[in-house]
Amino acid sequence: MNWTVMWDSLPRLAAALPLTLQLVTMALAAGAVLAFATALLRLSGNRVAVALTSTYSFVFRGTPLLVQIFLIYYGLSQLEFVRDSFLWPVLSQPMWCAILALALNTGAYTSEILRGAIETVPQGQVEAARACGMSRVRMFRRIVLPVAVRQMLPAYGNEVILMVKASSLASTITMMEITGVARRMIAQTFAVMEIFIVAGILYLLINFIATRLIRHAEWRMTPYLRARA
Amino acid sequence: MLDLLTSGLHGWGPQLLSGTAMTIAVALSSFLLGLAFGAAGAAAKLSDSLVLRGLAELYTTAVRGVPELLVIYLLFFGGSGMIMAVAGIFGYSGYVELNAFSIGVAAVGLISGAYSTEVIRGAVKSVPYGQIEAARACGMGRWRILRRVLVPQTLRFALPGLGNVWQLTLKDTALISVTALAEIMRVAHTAAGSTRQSFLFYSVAALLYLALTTVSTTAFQRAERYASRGVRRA
Amino acid sequence: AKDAKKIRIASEGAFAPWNGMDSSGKLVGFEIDLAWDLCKRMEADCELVAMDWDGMIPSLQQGKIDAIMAGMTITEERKKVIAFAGPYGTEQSTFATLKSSSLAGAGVGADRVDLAEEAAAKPAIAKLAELLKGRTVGVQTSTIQVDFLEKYLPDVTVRSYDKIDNAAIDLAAGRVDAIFGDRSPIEALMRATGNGGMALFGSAMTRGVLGEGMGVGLRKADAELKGRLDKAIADAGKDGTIATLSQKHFGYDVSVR
Amino acid sequence: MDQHLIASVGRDGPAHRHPPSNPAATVAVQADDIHKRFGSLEVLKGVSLTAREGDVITLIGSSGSGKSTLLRCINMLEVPDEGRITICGETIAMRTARGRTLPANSRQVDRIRTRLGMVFQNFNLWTHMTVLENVIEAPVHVLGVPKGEAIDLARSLLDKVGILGKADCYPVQLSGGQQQRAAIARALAMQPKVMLFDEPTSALDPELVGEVLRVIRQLADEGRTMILVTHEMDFAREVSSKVVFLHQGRIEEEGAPDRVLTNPDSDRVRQFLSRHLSAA
Amino acid sequence: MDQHLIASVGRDGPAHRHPPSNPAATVAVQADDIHKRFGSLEVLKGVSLTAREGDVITLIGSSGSGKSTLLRCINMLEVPDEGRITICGETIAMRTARGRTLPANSRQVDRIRTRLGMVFQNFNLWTHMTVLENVIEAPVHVLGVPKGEAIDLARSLLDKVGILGKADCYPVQLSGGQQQRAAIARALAMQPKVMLFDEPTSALDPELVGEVLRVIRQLADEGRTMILVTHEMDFAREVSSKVVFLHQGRIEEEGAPDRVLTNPDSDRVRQFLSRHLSAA
Ligand SMILES: Nc1ncnc2c1ncn2[C@@H]1O[C@H](COP(=O)(O)OP(=O)(O)OP(=O)(O)O)[C@@H](O)[C@H]1O
Ligand SMILES: Nc1ncnc2c1ncn2[C@@H]1O[C@H](COP(=O)(O)OP(=O)(O)OP(=O)(O)O)[C@@H](O)[C@H]1O
Ligand SMILES: [Mg+2]
Ligand SMILES: [Mg+2]
Repeated sequence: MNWTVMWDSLPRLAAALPLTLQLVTMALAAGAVLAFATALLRLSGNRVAVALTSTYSFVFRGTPLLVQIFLIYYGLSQLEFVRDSFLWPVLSQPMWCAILALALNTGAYTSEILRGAIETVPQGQVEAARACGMSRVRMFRRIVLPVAVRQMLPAYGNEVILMVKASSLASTITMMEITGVARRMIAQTFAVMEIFIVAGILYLLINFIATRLIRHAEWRMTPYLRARA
Repeated sequence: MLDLLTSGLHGWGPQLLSGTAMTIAVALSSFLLGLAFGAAGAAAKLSDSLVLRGLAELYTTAVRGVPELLVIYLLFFGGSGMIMAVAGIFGYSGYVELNAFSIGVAAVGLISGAYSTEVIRGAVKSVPYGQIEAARACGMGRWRILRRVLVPQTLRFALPGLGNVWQLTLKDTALISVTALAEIMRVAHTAAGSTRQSFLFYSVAALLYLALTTVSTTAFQRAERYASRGVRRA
Repeated sequence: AKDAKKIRIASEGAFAPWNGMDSSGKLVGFEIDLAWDLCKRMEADCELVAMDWDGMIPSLQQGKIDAIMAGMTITEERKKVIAFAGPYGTEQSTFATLKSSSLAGAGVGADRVDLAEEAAAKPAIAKLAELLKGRTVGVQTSTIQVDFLEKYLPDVTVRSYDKIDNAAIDLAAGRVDAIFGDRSPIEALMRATGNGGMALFGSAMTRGVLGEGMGVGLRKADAELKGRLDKAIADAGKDGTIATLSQKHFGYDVSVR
Repeated sequence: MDQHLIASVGRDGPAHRHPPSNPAATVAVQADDIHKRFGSLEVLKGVSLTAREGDVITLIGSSGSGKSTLLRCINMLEVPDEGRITICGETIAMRTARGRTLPANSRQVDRIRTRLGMVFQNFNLWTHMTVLENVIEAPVHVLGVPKGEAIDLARSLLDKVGILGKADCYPVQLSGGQQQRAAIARALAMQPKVMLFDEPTSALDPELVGEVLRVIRQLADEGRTMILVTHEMDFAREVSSKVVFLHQGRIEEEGAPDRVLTNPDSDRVRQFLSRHLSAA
Repeated sequence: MDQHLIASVGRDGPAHRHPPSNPAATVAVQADDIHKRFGSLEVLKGVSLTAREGDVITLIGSSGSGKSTLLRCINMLEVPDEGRITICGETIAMRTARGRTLPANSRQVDRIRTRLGMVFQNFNLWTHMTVLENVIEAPVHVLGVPKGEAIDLARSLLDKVGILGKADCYPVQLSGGQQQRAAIARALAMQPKVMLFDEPTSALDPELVGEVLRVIRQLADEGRTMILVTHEMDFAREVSSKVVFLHQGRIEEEGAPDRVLTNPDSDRVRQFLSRHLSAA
């Protein structure tokens, strides 16, 4: 282990932290919106909506994120009409392509987690809500969602961590986030393990904070489970 | 038909197929290993022992927290060192070489297990308490409760999450190409580099993964339907 | 390592024509042919293994492999970590842009720039800096070309890609103005369909920050192996084997002059 | 014995049995020829029922005879395969899609349900809310009652059923009887026109049964309509204006409680009652 | 009235009330000075109870008085904060860890539990198993009874409680009373020395209450010990050798059913009974 290499690499790697955080938070926010929309469409029972959303979730869960990023960034740019479209100013930016790919990916996974959580809400709870005249939407918002969200938190914690790490793939489309910087430094020094470990510690730090936050949310949201002394 | 395919792929068809087989083998083995880790981890997290809880917490936080590639590196490059050290204690000195497959499976299994731990822990907690009490009341021991009541009921809550972990594991196998195992992504990468047809080969890789997903999604749906027997749906 | 005499040489197999793979999964390419030739000269028992680029250096340090021949350029920084035998070949670095670009065909007053001779190289570099001022250039991450740009062309925005192939795609998409990389893959790309609209500009560059050429990566402790390899490489250079292999795989001579 | 009973139950309420149904009152609930199948099992085989405003109708019958199912059909928690439900003059529109009968308009069903309070056989309290939150949920979020007002009402209802002290507990922290009372308070909080009770006293001790009886009395006096399932014949006799005996998915006998419970026409009812532990 | 009752209930069983506890019989369940707190709420404040072989002890008391909690302490589903539980001569060893009392040996607890059958207030049937599977589960997987034998026994028990026809249904497909009967069959299938029933008839119609009463009688005659919680005073009177009245976590009064239920010493018990709808 070359400690000086590790120590020297720290400031450069840490400087890339904001970009990683930016990618992750934006992707997670957009992904959450997507996931809710998808879950709602699925529950709507509309056949077209159900088919559409399940295809979306299937494709994005079924293929490697690397390939998704690759096809969104390089693939779309090869199409003439995309380059001529009003979307090009956005899609020509690696930043937006990365966020788009990450968001679509996490949206698909999150919608699946949410669906699973919704289906575990006990039927009796739903019936009690229907019996007092709640509309579907209100019932979803007041009864199903609160229970489901609490139920899905551990799995969602996984997803957040995965996104933090998945953001490293943005380096393949020229984004100089933590991994991008790490790779460049490795190429220069060949100190593969050293630099990877420092980068790994940075990721661990982000993820540690993220999991604590989620664990805290889980704890806060389940007084009724804790109540059973 | 196969000829046409392979000629389109400049003869890389058989390689891609054997890469697929390798992916399946590694993914299945690691997922099962991960389930074992996950069950043990969840049991530890839910246990009364502070030490076990702490260890399990350390395991999931560290293994999930650092990039997968680092875990694989540490195991691949540190693994034989560690085993040699252990062997040294028992008086065996010599170079111990672990084969790439078992290290790959161990590494991906370790990762997969960390995620499974969380999924299983969450699912166990959503099993209505009365179900467990009923089992305790008729004298079932911990293990029997686990096997007969908790696992079947947990399964219902855990399967969607485990489905995700499976997808994850399937794709994490791509990372073990550093251990020189020729799985789908590694084959696609070399093929792309050798023929300069990156799109073709990455798209084919995506399709292969999609095919694997199709099969596994169906299997998971079946399993979910089975696990939800006795549950009323809206 | 069970058999102490067996030398295990790793290559990537994804960097044709230096090293590539045929569709049956066998390693092929200039470095592969050369490796077998060197082994014969050393009368050594060799094994060639394909391995991901990322895993090579740690594998070497761990003793899982004994040598690397994977288009690895010898640089000062790298020499701090591992030893090199050779160089056994050199690669020229070159710029490319779209035929439609104003840069296409632009010259810098010299056919070939040797960065080791700074005085001679200076005007050419100044010309380049003027041409590329404020432009974006795509390069492959983890290459010497990055070092070149950082050192000599600070006014250029650098974008790093996994592979030069991807940089070429972005060149076509207009996200970068030029790409800068090893000559052989760029020429291979220009031959392949889809990137036919590219043209070289500037001049071919070698040495200096661009390194001393490709060498065989070795553990620092393996001085004995380095000695044997250095001799074998020198012999192969002298009797023209390298030049022949080079003609066969590149169509031009990559041997070190 | 009856003397005693009435004296104890009626302490604060009127000391008389419930008056028989008033044929002039408007119809609050009407079920016409309800059929319900679960797979091949026909649970309801054409049941018709009319409840006028202020009526208290008791459903009795052996376990599995379809009492809960009938109650659940009335507020469309189970969709009847055949038949019509009319609540306060409004008939629930049905449609048939792919061989299944469904409510035509879910809005209409939601609206109608706000007029129907329901107490479930197994309570179904929302586990993620405290008792108080359970009670104010529907008034605040369905009827739009201001929160402060809803809380005041909720507290007075919880007081009435004797669990005000448990207002901030979660359902898991309650004993069986406390859960049942919370469920009753939740249903009452909607101030519905019609109340559906599925065994509202099953988990209650005799003292509390008396309390609930008093509450139900009071509601009836306010003109509210009630349909309830019970296994306590004395309770049925005390509270109801009409008793309906279900047997294997059909109405075997119905009529004034005194008549049906003491001198039934049907042998089946007689047999059912004869086995009753405390039959008078 | 009693005449009638006994005639109906006792048709197949012995036509007499349960004999009083036999002081010579060995002690089956002994609870000594049990205390149980939930947070700051002290639910049991030192309750002692002795049940000899063949005893049928009925716990009565108002909702929230701690009846279920006491029953759950006996088989260690709730761990008492203080006190000792002895089952068939074996005292459950306890230890204190970090200020909490815990059973010292979970094996011992598991073993003891196989001698204690329990019917829960809310049934707790395993939702992922059919009724039959629920019933054979513990005999097969805890006691190691051969499966075929367990099935035979299960079918005869299901027949006894009248839901053999539902053997292959899942719990969600059952009515409330059917679930309760399934839970009773499940507890009986273990052929335990001691049965703990938490309101075993709350969801049953009068006819079935009679049936269950008969089953309990029969078990008592076989020498099995039973402790049950009930709100049905007549049921308590009929079935028990001793009645225990719990009030706010303490035993207010205990004794022979006839005496406690007709002529109690305590005012509180008198008041409780006076409100009883069908008090004789
Ligand atoms: N897990 C718990 N946490 C906090 N309080 C609890 C818990 N379980 C029970 N209690 C409280 O303990 C008291 C006694 O409960 P228990 O269930 O023993 O009553 P019970 O006598 O069985 O009443 P019921 O006849 O209504 O079933 C109640 O006031 C209840 O609120
Ligand atoms: N979801 C379902 N699937 C299949 N069968 C069902 C379902 N729900 C109820 N049943 C069956 O329908 C019949 C009537 O059930 P219901 O719950 O209406 O009975 P009940 O009269 O309320 O009985 P109890 O007094 O025991 O509560 C029962 O035989 C039951 O098994
Ligand atoms: Mg019912
Ligand atoms: Mg209770």
